[in-house]
Amino acid sequence: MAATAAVRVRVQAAPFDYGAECGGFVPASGASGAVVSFLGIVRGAAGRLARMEIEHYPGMTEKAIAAIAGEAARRWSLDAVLVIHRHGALVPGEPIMMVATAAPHRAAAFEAAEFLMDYLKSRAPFWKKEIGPDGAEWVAAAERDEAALGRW
Amino acid sequence: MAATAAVRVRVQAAPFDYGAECGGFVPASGASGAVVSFLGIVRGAAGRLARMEIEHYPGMTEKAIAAIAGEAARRWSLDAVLVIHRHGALVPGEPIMMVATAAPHRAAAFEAAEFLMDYLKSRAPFWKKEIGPDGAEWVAAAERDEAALGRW
Amino acid sequence: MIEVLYFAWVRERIGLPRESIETGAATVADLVAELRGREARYAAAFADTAALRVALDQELADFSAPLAGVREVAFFPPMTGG
Amino acid sequence: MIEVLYFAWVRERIGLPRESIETGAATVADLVAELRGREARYAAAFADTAALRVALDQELADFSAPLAGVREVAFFPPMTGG
Repeated sequence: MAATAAVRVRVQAAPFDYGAECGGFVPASGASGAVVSFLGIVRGAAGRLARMEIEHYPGMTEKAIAAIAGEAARRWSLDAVLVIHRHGALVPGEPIMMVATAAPHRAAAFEAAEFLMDYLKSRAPFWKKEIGPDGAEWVAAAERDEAALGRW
Repeated sequence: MAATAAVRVRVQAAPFDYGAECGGFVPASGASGAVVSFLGIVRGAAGRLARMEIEHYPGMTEKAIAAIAGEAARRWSLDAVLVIHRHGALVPGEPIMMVATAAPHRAAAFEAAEFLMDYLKSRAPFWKKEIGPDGAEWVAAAERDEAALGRW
Repeated sequence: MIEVLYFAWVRERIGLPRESIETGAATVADLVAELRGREARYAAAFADTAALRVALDQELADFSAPLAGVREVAFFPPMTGG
Repeated sequence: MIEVLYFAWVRERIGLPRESIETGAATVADLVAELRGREARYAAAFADTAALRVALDQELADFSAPLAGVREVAFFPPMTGG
């Protein structure tokens, strides 16, 4: 399965429709018995955040995500992987990114989705800046995000 | 959060649309930053399975699922939980069931979704029968499914 | 009178989904012993209680549980949902 | 000539997103030392390399990595995607 996993990666400024993406992913999942989807949404934090700006490294971003998805397909028996990650300006409530995995068994689908999230967070070249009433600030990397890689 | 988690449970014979359910779940997720969805699909097993029949225990089913979802909402900080499980006749490729969780952080959303799956598999009163060219057979409970409960 | 429900292969072996039973059984195990003594199809269904689960008034229970006050008993194999 | 790219607050401190640099630096660390010596804004951006990451030709690398054959070097803070 690993060798034939259908991997799709999209890096885009435009919003995406989680429901439509989930629905579109199912036929791509082939003979899979299990599909796991994850959606990250910009949190509003009680009026503290007016908008978020996500900078990325065009060229490296796509390569880094494809490498992470490829690694997931090597580690687990997967039929399909989808990763969408936005850049540019986002407001609270908007989708930031999503991953979806399809596998014959649910444990593989769940683990691969969590692996993708952990690696995308710390190894794909995106940087978040939060713009609020008190000014703008680059989001600091959390130690727990780096530590999360240790479990794989 | 736990006290206010919006829990929705549906037990039905009719198919459901995973994409539409995922899309509809996002607004219900409120201030959540993370949504995890799981979809279980009837696997075809290379022509070995003509159809599946799922029997359930009306009355107890809804109570058992609500209790499992309530336990998830007590253990993790969740904004919303959705569980849909079908009964009756299903053919390969059809959706069997889904869960969705929304939480402020991704770890809680993932863990709660996996907890729901593990408990639904062994503690909600559903029984699967596989009907193939060689006859019909009740699916045996897997020891690993019972063992999976040990991690929670 | 107690309502007794059967599901999956327990239902198929016994040949009916539910029945009302007049019983003096004190526990689930006593009821099982009583049913086993009825007919071969019951003996077949209850041959190995380790392969069975029981719910009392729609809550999972043990075979040692008392039946006092219980209105609905259900017997079935381990669940295979999800 | 080597293309040097800056992202996030590294870009903001230095005041430009990329530049072409003529350098004889053998390693990333040598290049950082050279840039630090240029102007205060570079010294500020590279004050603490423990807070920085580097990519060579779009692959993450160490500060001790050699620059021979490298066409594109990028400096940025730890990633915060997802």
